[in-house]
Order: sequence, then C-alpha cells, then structure tokens
Amino acid sequence: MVKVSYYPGCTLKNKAKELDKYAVRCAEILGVEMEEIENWQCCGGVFCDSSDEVATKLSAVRALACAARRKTPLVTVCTACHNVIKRTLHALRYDAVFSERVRNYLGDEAKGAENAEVYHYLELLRDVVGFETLKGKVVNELKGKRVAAYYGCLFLRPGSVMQTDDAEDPRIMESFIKSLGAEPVIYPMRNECCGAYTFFEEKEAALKKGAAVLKSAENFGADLIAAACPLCRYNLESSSKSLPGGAEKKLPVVYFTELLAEALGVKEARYGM
Amino acid sequence: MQRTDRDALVRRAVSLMNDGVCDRVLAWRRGEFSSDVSPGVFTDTESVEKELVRNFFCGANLSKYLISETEKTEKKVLIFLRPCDSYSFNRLLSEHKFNREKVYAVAVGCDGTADIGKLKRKCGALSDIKRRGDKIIAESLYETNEENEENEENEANGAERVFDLEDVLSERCLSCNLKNRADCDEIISDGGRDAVSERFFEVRRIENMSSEERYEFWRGEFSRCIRCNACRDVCPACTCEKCVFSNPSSGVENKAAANSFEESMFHIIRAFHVAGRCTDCGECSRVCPQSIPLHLLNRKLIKDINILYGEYKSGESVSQISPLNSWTENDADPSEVAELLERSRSK
Amino acid sequence: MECKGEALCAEVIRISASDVGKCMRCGKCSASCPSYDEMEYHPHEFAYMVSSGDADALLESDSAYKCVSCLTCSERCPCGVAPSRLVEAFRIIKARERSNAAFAPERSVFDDGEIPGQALVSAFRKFSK
Amino acid sequence: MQDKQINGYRPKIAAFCCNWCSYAGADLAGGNRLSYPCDVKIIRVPCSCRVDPIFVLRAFRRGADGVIICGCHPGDCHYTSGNYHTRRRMSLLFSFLDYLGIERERMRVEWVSASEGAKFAAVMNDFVSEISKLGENRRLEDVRCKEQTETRLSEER
Amino acid sequence: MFVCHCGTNIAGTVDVEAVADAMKSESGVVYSATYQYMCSQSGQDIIKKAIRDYELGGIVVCSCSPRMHEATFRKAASSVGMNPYMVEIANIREQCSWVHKNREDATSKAITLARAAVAKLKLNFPLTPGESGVTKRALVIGGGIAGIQTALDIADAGYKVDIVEKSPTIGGKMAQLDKTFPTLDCAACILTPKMVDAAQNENIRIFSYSEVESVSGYVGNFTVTVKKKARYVKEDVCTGCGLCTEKCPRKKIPSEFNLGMDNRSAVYIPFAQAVPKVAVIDSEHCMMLKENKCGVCSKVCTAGAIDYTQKDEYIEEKYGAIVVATGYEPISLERFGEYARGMSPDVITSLEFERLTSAAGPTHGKLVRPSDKMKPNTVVFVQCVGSRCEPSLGKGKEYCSKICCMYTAKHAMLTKEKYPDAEVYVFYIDVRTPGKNFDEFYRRAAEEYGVKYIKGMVGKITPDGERLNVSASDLICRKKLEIKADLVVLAAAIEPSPTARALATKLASSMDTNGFFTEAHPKLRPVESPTAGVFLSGACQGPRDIPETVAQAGAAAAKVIGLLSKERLTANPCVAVCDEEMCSGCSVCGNVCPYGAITYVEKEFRVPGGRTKARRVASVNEAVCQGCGCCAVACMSGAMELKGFMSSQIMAEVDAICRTSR
Repeated sequence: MVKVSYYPGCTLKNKAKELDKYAVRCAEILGVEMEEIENWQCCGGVFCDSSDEVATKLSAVRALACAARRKTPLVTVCTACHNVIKRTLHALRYDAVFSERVRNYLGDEAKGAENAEVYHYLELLRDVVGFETLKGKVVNELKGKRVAAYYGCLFLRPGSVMQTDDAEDPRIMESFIKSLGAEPVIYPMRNECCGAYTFFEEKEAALKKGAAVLKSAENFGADLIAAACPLCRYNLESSSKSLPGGAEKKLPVVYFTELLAEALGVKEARYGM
Repeated sequence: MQRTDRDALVRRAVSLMNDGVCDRVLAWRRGEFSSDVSPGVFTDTESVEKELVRNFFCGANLSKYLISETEKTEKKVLIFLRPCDSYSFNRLLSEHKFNREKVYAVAVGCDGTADIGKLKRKCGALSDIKRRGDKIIAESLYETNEENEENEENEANGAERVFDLEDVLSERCLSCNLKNRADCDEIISDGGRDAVSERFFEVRRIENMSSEERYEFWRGEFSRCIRCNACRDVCPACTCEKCVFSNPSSGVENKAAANSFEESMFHIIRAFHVAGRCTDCGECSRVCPQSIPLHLLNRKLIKDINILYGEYKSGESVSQISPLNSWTENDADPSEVAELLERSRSK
Repeated sequence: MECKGEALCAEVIRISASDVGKCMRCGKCSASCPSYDEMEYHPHEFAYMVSSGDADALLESDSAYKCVSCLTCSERCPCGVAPSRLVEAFRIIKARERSNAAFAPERSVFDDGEIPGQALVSAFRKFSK
Repeated sequence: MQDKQINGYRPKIAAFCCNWCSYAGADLAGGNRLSYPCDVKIIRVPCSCRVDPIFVLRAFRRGADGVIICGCHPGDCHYTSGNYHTRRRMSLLFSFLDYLGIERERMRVEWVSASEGAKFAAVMNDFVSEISKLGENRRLEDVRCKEQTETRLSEER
Repeated sequence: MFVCHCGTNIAGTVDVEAVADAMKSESGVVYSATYQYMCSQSGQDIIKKAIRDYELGGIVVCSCSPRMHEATFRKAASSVGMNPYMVEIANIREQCSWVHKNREDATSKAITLARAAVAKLKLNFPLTPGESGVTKRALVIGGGIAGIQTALDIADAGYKVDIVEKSPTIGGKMAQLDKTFPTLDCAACILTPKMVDAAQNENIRIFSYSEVESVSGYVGNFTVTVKKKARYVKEDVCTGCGLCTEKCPRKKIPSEFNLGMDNRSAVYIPFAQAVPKVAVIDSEHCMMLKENKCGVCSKVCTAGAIDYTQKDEYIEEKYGAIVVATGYEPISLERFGEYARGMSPDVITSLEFERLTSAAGPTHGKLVRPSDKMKPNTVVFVQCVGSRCEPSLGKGKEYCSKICCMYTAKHAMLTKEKYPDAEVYVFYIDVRTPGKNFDEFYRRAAEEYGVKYIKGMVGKITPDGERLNVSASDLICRKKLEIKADLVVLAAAIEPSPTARALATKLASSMDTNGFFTEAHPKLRPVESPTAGVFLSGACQGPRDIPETVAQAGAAAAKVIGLLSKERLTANPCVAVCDEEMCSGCSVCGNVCPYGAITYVEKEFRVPGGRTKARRVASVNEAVCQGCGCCAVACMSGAMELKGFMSSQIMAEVDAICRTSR
C-alpha cells in the first residue's frame, strides 16, 4: 500500500462529493491509501498570476508543508486546486522573493514546503499506479464507449510549470480512458478553454465557449465527455442545457473518477455498456 | 579477530615464495606490542612466518610501496589488498605507476582497524588486545588513564577494559562500505564493512560554521603543522617524480612553512593536487603526528565533486578519468556553486 | 493612487514580471485567444501598449475581464512574453484601487444548486469588475 | 564611482583574461571608453584554463584583495574545452577556499566575450565595489610580502 | 622600454614622460624613451636603433593592445636580429588611458603595467616556431551543393579532393527542391550537371554512404579514417539499371528522398539522377539480410553486383585541409502540437511541399492534398514555425532561418501558377527579403499573383471535417480570422545536421549554442574555423540560401587552395613543453589536451648509482599543440609548461601587479 497525502478542496466536500468518494475508494483498490491532510483550507480557486501576490497562495503553501512533513506526495483530484498548488510549489522553488515573503508570513508553518511532491490524481494513476496495472484491475470494461477527454486549461497550462503532458498534444487522459476499456476520442477543442471562470460576469460568452467544445467533441463522434475539473463540468453541463434540442440528445459530461469507479466496480454501471 | 586470519595469509605467502612466483611480500609487520604494526616488505619465508601479522592494528595502506618494490625485482611482488586499498591500487594503475604484470594481488577481507589514538586516550599504554564478538578487550600496561581514575568500577577489573568495537574503530572504518574493486589474482576473502556513520558528517559540521569560525578552526589546525611531509609521503595519490614543493620554478617551493600563509598554502595545494584522485583512504590523517584532520580537506572536495559532477569514487576502476580532468557542457557555473551546495546541504 | 502613463506600464511590468521588450509582434497570442471577439483590446495589444509606455486605455477598457485566464496566449508565445500575466496585472491594479470588492452577480446565479464553490471564489477574487 | 577612492581604501585586483575573448572584451571596453576602476590590472593568458590555482594563491599572497578570472563563454572557447576545465577547477577551488574560511566573494569567474566590452566594464565595476565592501584581504596573505613591499616603496619615495 | 603617446590617446590621460622616467630606475631597464607614434615608421626606427645601440636583449613597448600592434613590433625587432618573442607589450591604451579619467591614477597604473611587462620579459627566452609539411589533398565532408562546389573549385586548381557523403548519393537538400528563387529555374537542372562533373572529375573521389570515423593530426597533416558503410552492392559493378529495385518484394518502405510521401523498395536507388547511380540495400528491411530468405535482387542482377556479405570498410587517408559542408535539416515540429501535424496529413512542411510540386516527386508534380489526392482550393502558408523563438522555452530556435520568406513566396507563386483560382494566404511576422532581386520577387507574389499576405501568426490549426480550420488574427485589421483551408504548409525552422556535433568533436572545432560551426572571425575570416586547417562551407555555419552557399563554397575552396599551395607551414611557438626529469607519466596532461597533442614514451633516465631506469614521460607534438596551457595547470608537479606563458612568467606579472601600494 502506497501512502499519499490527499488535498480534497472545497468543491469535493460540497458539490462534488462523489468525486471525492470515488477517488478515495478507487485508489484503495489500486493500492494507494489517500490520507486527507489535516486542517486544509480552500486553495483560493484560482492562482493569482502575479509576482507580488502572496496572501492568496499561503493556503497552498500550508498544504504543501503538511505533505512534506508527512513525507508523502500531495495528491489532488480537482484540477483547479492542483493548478494552484503546483504553481505555488513552482514559485516557492524558483522565485526567491516569493519564498522569502512566504517564510515571513508563515514562519515554521511553511518549512519544507518546497520539497513536497505534487501529483494530480491522473498523474498518480499514470506514474505511481501505472495504466497497465489499472487495466488489470478493471472489472467492468467500458467497451464500445467513445469517450472524449476534456482537459481544459488548468490541467496543462502553463506547460513549463505543470509539466503534466505536452500542453498542445496531451495523451494522459486518452491513455486513462483506454485502460478502462473505452475508446478515446481525440478532438481539436479538448485543450481549449470552456470559459468557466467568467461564468458570472459573462455568462453568454462562457456558454458559447462551452458549446463550441461540446460541438467539437460531438463532431468527432464522442458519446460522452470526461472532465477532471468541477468548474469545467459545470460550465459544459450548463452549456449543454442551453443548447436547443431534446434532453436525450445531450452529450453527458462526467467526472473521470465516475468512469474509473464504474470500471472498477465501485459504482453502479451507468455510462458503460 | 580479522575476517581473514593471519595463518591463511602466511600460508599463501610462503607457498607463493616457495613456488618462485614471488620473492617479495608486502604485508604488515609485527612490532613490540600488538598495537605497533608497521608496513613491511618480506623477502624470505622465515620472516614471513615469524613477523607477518594481520590484526586490528594493521592500518597501513600498502599499495604505494608497489611503485618502488616492483622496480627491485624480476619476479612478482605479493600484496594483500583490503577493500580500501584496492581503490588506491586501481588509481596507481590508472596513472601507470607500476607494472601490473609484476604484481600478485590477493584480496583480503577487513573488519576495520583501530584508531590507536582513541584507544590510548581511553586506556593508556596497551599491552594486549583481544576480540570477543563485537567487544574489544584491551589490557593496558598501567592504570593511569583519566577515565579509570574517575570510574572506580573499572579498577575492579584490573587492567582489562572492554569496549564496543565501534568505539575504538578508526573514523574512516566507521563510514566504510567499500568492496574490493581491484582485479585481483586471487581472493582469500573479500568481505568489507557496512557503514555505521555518515562519511560527510564532519565536513558538514565545518560547512555549517560561519566563515570566521571556519577560518579560525583551520588556522588552529594548520598552525600545528610541522611540515614533516608524512602526509605527502604516505599518500598513494602523491606520486610525482618531483613534488611541486621541491620545484624551484613552481613558485611554491617550500621546505618548512615560515608563516601562516605557507602553512595553509601547502595544504590547499596538496588537497587540490589530489582532488579527483584521492581515494579517501585516510592515511594522511592516520600518520599525521600532529593529529590534523587532513582527510576533512580531501573529503570536502570529494563531497563537492559528488554533488556538482555526479557520484564519483576515485579508484573504482582503472579506466576512469578524474572529474577534474573532464567536463560536461552543463556543469554548474562557479557563480552558482555556492547556492547549489547550500541547497544540497539543506536537503 | 492615480496610476497612469509610464508609471502604469512600469507597475504592470513589475506585477506581471513579464518581459514585454521581447515581444516581436507576431500576434500568435491574439490568434490563440478564445475571447478575441469579445475584447476591445487583444492580447498582443496589451503587450504592445505596455511596452510603448501608454496603456491607460487598457485600464479604462473592460477587455481584461473578457479574458478567461486560459493561459493559451502565454503557452504559445514564441518569445516567452506571457500576455495573460499582463492582463492579470490590470485586473490586480484595478482590484487594489477599489476599497471593497464590488462583486455583485445577478441574484439568479445563486439559485442554481450546482455551482461549484471555486467558481464563486475565483469570481470574487479575480473577475469582479 | 570610477577612479574614486571608496572610504580612502583602494583594493588590489588581479584580473586574468583569456587572449581570445575576455582580453579582447577589455580592449573593446577601452575602445568604447567604458570606464572601470584603475585598481583592476589585467594579466593576459592564452586561455582561462592556463590559470593555475597556484596563481590565485600567489596573488593573494602578494596582497591582492580580489582575483577575477575571465574567459570565453562556455561552449565558445578558442581551444574548444579550456573554459570548461576552468569552470570545474575554479568552482572547486572557490568552494574549497570558502571551506577554509576565506571569503568566497574575493574570487570570481566571469565569461566575457570579445563583443562584450560593456559587460567587461560592468563586471569590473561590480567586482571592485564588492571587494571594497569586504576590505583588505587578511585571511590569505603573506605578511612578509606585504611588509617588504611597503618598506621598499617607502624607501623608493 | 618604449612608451608611446599615441597622439593624445595615451598621453592625454597618462603622463608618458613620468612612466618612462619611472621605468628608468627599474632594474634591468637600460633605455627608456617616449615617442608620438611608436607604431609609425619613425617610431619603429627608434626601436631598431636602440636595439642596435644598446644591444638590447628584449624590449617592452607601452602602447595600445597587443592585439593591435604586437605583430608590428615583433617584426621590427626581428628585422634587427632580435628574437620576436623577446618583445612584450604593456597595454596602456585600451586597458588604461581609455578607461580611466584621473591622470594620477592612470599614470600609476601604466607604471605598474610596464613593470609587469618588464618582470615577464626578464624571464622570456627566444622562441622559434616549428615547421611542418603539407599533404596536397583535401577532404570535403558533406556532398550537398556546398560540398560539391567546394570540391569542384579545389579540383579545378589541380589538387586532389575526396567527398564524404553519409547518404547513398550526393546532391543533398538541393536535389530535393523543385524550383529555386528568385529566378524560378529548376533545381535539378542546375544541380545535376554539377553532380555529374564531380563524379567525372579525375581529381575528385566520392565516398558515398560513408562517414568520417576519426580524425587525427593537424593543419597540413590530417589523418582521417572514413567508414564506408556496407551497401551490399558492388559499387564498381552495378550499372544502375534499376531492375533489382523493381523486382524487390519489400516495397512498402517510406522513401527518405520523398520524405515518406511515397515508398521505395528494400534495394533502391534514391532518385533517378543519383550520383553514384548505384543501388543500395537497406539492411533494416532486406529479407535476405535479416532472415536469409529471398535473394531476388541477386538473381535478377545481370551484372552480378549484389553482395550480401559486404562489410563496413575503413579507409585511412592523409589530408592537408578539411572542409565541413554538413548542411542543415528542418527541425522536428513535435513540440508544435497546436499545428495539428499529427492529426492531419494535409499539414505539411515546406520541404514536403517541394516534393509535392517536383516533377520527380511522389505526385509527379501534381499539387494535391496528401490525404485524398484532391486539388486544394485554399492553401495557407505559415512562416517562422520554430524560428525566432525564445530559446529558454525549448520549443524552437532563437535565430531567423533566413530562407523561409523567400521559399514561401516561391511556393505561393507556384501554387497560384498551377491553380490560378486557388486562395493562397501567407501568414508572416515580418517578410525579410534582403537579396538581389528578392524583394521584387516577393512583391510579384503579392501584386501579380494575388497571394494574400497577412501579418500575424497562426494560433491553432484544427481538423474540421475534411478541411482544416486555421485560427489567426490579422494584426493590421484587428480582426480574428478563421480560414477553412485544404492544405497548410509550415515553414519549419532549419537547424544544423544532427551529425555535425559529433563531427565537431572529432575535428576539435567549436560550435555556437545553436550547433552551427563557429567561424574564426565573423567578419574577417568567415569561412575558416578556429581550428587551423578546417574550413566551413554552406549551411553548417548558419542558415543560408543557395547563392550564398555557392559563394561561400568558392571562398572556402580558395582558402584550401592557398593552404595546399604552400610547401611548409610555420607553427605557433608558444606551445607546451614537458620537463622529462620531473614528469611522472601520470597521463593527466593527455586526458585534458583537446588536441591529442600529448603522447607518452618510455625513456631511460640515469638514477643514482650509475644505473638507468626506464620511465614513462609525456611528449608534446609541437605541430598539434595550440598552446592553451590546460595541461600545464593539470600537471601536479609542474613538469608541463607553456612556452611564452611559463608559470614563472605569469607569477612575475602577478607579483609586479600586486606590488603597488594600496
């Protein structure tokens, strides 16, 4: 059993409880114990992309320090949290001014944070568990399903910091889908933004961008879309609802963990055959 | 008390001499007490049988003697190589210091050797020493050491004192985990030790001092140097035909240090000249009559090399090239070295 | 604090730590921008105007809020300029000028029971005008 | 700051410059009239790899307060690999002297190409000001050399 | 001691009289004078007269940089019988008067510098340069247009030349091109005659399908081992009839020449005009070589040229000069996922476009979409893909690839010529056309042919049904563009050939950060490498077009001819020297020498007691040594020294410099 530190994030404890539950259960099956870190706080939802902003990143520093103290890698399921945490880690390591200011704020609480290791749940599957191992544990193959992976922005960009995969031509989610027995659909909009961040202020624009993603996936023959980010999923679903046409024509948008849970037999089959 | 007992060595030496393979044997020679063992060249079987010794006090690295001894004979020179000696052996070979054809190398295992200084500080003059499992039993001639005076219990034991093996081992053996790396003609036994202490602990301690403290520390150490050249003469990496300190045109020619600068200079240049070649055999510190921890100079360089240019153990093979004589395009810049080393230290 | 002209550009460069001098005006950022049509000023113009020392119009325009922070412009910039950070700097400057966050979304959005928490948080932090 | 005494103290700087890049860079600094303190005195060597650690010690012994070695940028060595050797040797030497408690800031390696006259001047200005802050070299000097020089010079006067 | 005023250049800041006066009292100095311009004829006469009158052993000139006039003063000294290496220069202009303003400080520094020069001079000793012969044969590495032209020019002057080409035929990239700008004449029409000339010239030998294995020696005397890879076809027997290629059962191998756009067989001739026109068997795909099954080619070959047992052959040859002409390759566009190279076959590179329009190409010159072989109605060209990129991002190259603007204009024009009704777009950052008739050419594309030039880089290309959606922004009209294209052509940046790096190491020749060979001087010695005897031709030195390449090839040939015409060469006398008494033969110096100039020999030495002892000592080949001094520092005992820069000399300078009061 490999032990990892787990940072769930607010949304997973609230609107996306299932994402949290399935992730932990599935990890167990795959030989990974996800221990929730104590006293975690909201990551802030968005990484403030500036050189002089410190306060909004401290929560991520605390999470990193906590994982470093436990000497286990820090795993997140939510892509938005992962983006904030990974970019904060990068800033800690390479931005001396930032890391000094962080130390001034947090003192010992920040100790060792720069030594933490950070994984997205998908990276955990790829780099620690291995997609081959995962394939071996699948009990309900999602045969015949054409699944379009939706990466969005936060999982891949900035490429030099996230280093998840090739930012312009990623493969990690497709490999994941393949290992569950489904057929991945590669479509052009998979790493284009759905515009979810502007949902409140520019709702129409956000829905339009979401619809473009859906259309592209549909054109390339997808049966459903797998997302890794609650924000994307929400926006894509909203976009889907706003489109004309009957409910039965809608392209379902699901969390990748739901597919994982189905394949591993943790969740009742719904999207598989 | 050593993995390979003395008799096995003697038997091999005698038979090789009788067979006419070797006419010279490089080994350790018995002294008046069991603790004063010296390196010895044996030229007849009689003295081998009488004087060859293999015990807890056989500290000397014999490899360097091959340079002169192989010149003296037409036959082969027999040498016993402990794991640590094998590194010096390889290093000398890679610098073409002797003809391998004229050497009969025999690998012998090692459990570590005693730090005589440590033992003497603990129990004064030694008369005999034995080993029982992991304990070392030392018999001293007199009972005049400080610790005994303080501790009455020990007086009840008379002159016999018991130590844990690790308490009296020399420092280099505590961090040793070497395996015999030489291409030996024969192996009698090849076991070595497992490290129980971290090799760079002391170096790190010094690194963590402030600049002034380091300066004062080394000033204090170097000021004791009497320029006896024992460190240089024993060092298996110091094999120049003519030493730079005896070369009038080198600009550093110097027989005796006249002031603090020259004291430091000698050790700086010596450490730098053996950098990348030093096998960390520790002979320099062992023979220093003034107990200057010279090996800490070499180890600093070894540590830096390992961090900056990748793990490197001098003497691991004959074909290796010293990191000081090679390079890669992506080596660290001198301006970033301090930070790199600092970072590796904080890890 | 009134921030204008060269001072504004200097502040943007400081906050963004983006080297606008490297921009070679290729326009790949704008070509990649999903919000191009909604924006009055486009990513390459952010870089160009900041480097030219007159970016007051960008502060007045609401182009910065049309940006969806997808970072595609920075990802594809051949010169390593990071227009997204420039845009972010304008949002930050405006946010810092305000005493209180003036986020006032339409009431209706709260009625949807499915909005993820992070959407609200990020809207408060970043995208409220 | 050029040619101006700093708190009345003038450091002594020995600068080793490789013939192909840095010496030419220094010439270019001259050609462009980019000034730097006259305390910097240049010694021409064919390649930065000709600089023996012994020379560095020699300079300190004779009372230099700072030693700087300039070579072609890594990869641009006229002799293909000389400066790579310099880079390793000096990295280790500086770290080693630091370990012995000798101020690391007194020694520097800089890569200055033949076209970087401005960089040469900037580097020298920076180095001199840093050495001025450190003050006289006390930890690695040969007092005899110094006394001799000073008595000799006073005699000369 | 001669102190130069250099007009007011020196005297303006430095009190030259004071310098000369101070030096008079320096021990060893017997004469000290100043003059307005030391380098002038009358200045030199003063020096010559003083040398004669005072029988001087050496002189110091305090003047401008030695890089300026060292040679002048050395020549002057040697004209009156003084060894030129007994001249030292104190640089009191560039490194003193020009950089310091305070007269007192500058004067005192000038005195110090003069003292240092005297201190060094006292330890100087006369040096005489060595001499060596010249092998009258040149080697050209690379058989593209650069290599062919260089070889032809050298052969024309009557010297022997060998061309080593790694692929089975010479011709290089130019053989793959269709038309050439700005005249639009066909590349094959102007190149293939040259290829044939090279093959028929009796002074030229062509080693095709060969590589340089190792290089040793030095200018005038290189020894090179060439590895002739086994081609399993006897080169002298094969008639190039091509029957074997027709009958070979393995036919589905992507053709290198056509960039994988069509197939070749396992035994093949790269293209119809190949030189030598000899078949080659691809050992990776040949059934006979892999599994010992088949043997069809051997059966059909009437000449009996097939030889499955052929082995790699090593040929050793001596050369006086080497020319590098390794050319370029387009970069891999792997890191440009946004351009959908992997998703659609209709996104091609410019070199692929050349093959598509070439009459000898996979479509016989018919410009069609690779996916469905249909006529493209809308063609989009994207310039600068991978050029002009921030290098730290690791995606592309920092430099401008130079040739893309022109060939893209050419491609756009050719497209319009073939399909006048097609829509042709060119997306550019800048259009760079500095060449004879270049801008006129580009304007013709825009004006006469109606090619739409749009300023702005393309953001993303996405397959959309059968077509490609090109997202771009028009920076001038401030407009977002979404163009539905049938074919997209990417002008990929060019980079040095991947084989160049290893070759540079073998030649001890330096490369810049981009992997292009560096020239000895960017302006004044553009075709010579810093390594004596090694010359550069064509794109191995940086991006260039055909006219420039040919010009440079001729220049390199001229330099080679100049070298080969000499009977003897004089070497730099400032080389390493080993004191054998002190040398312990440890090999350290040999390990650091970049030129392999140090070898080891066993020598007998007398030892006390009247006996002798054999000892291994280092020996320096003075013709190979370039005098960097790395070995002298690596040597622990100080046995190795560098003439002209002895440790004692440098230390004397250090002492003199540090002697000044604080």
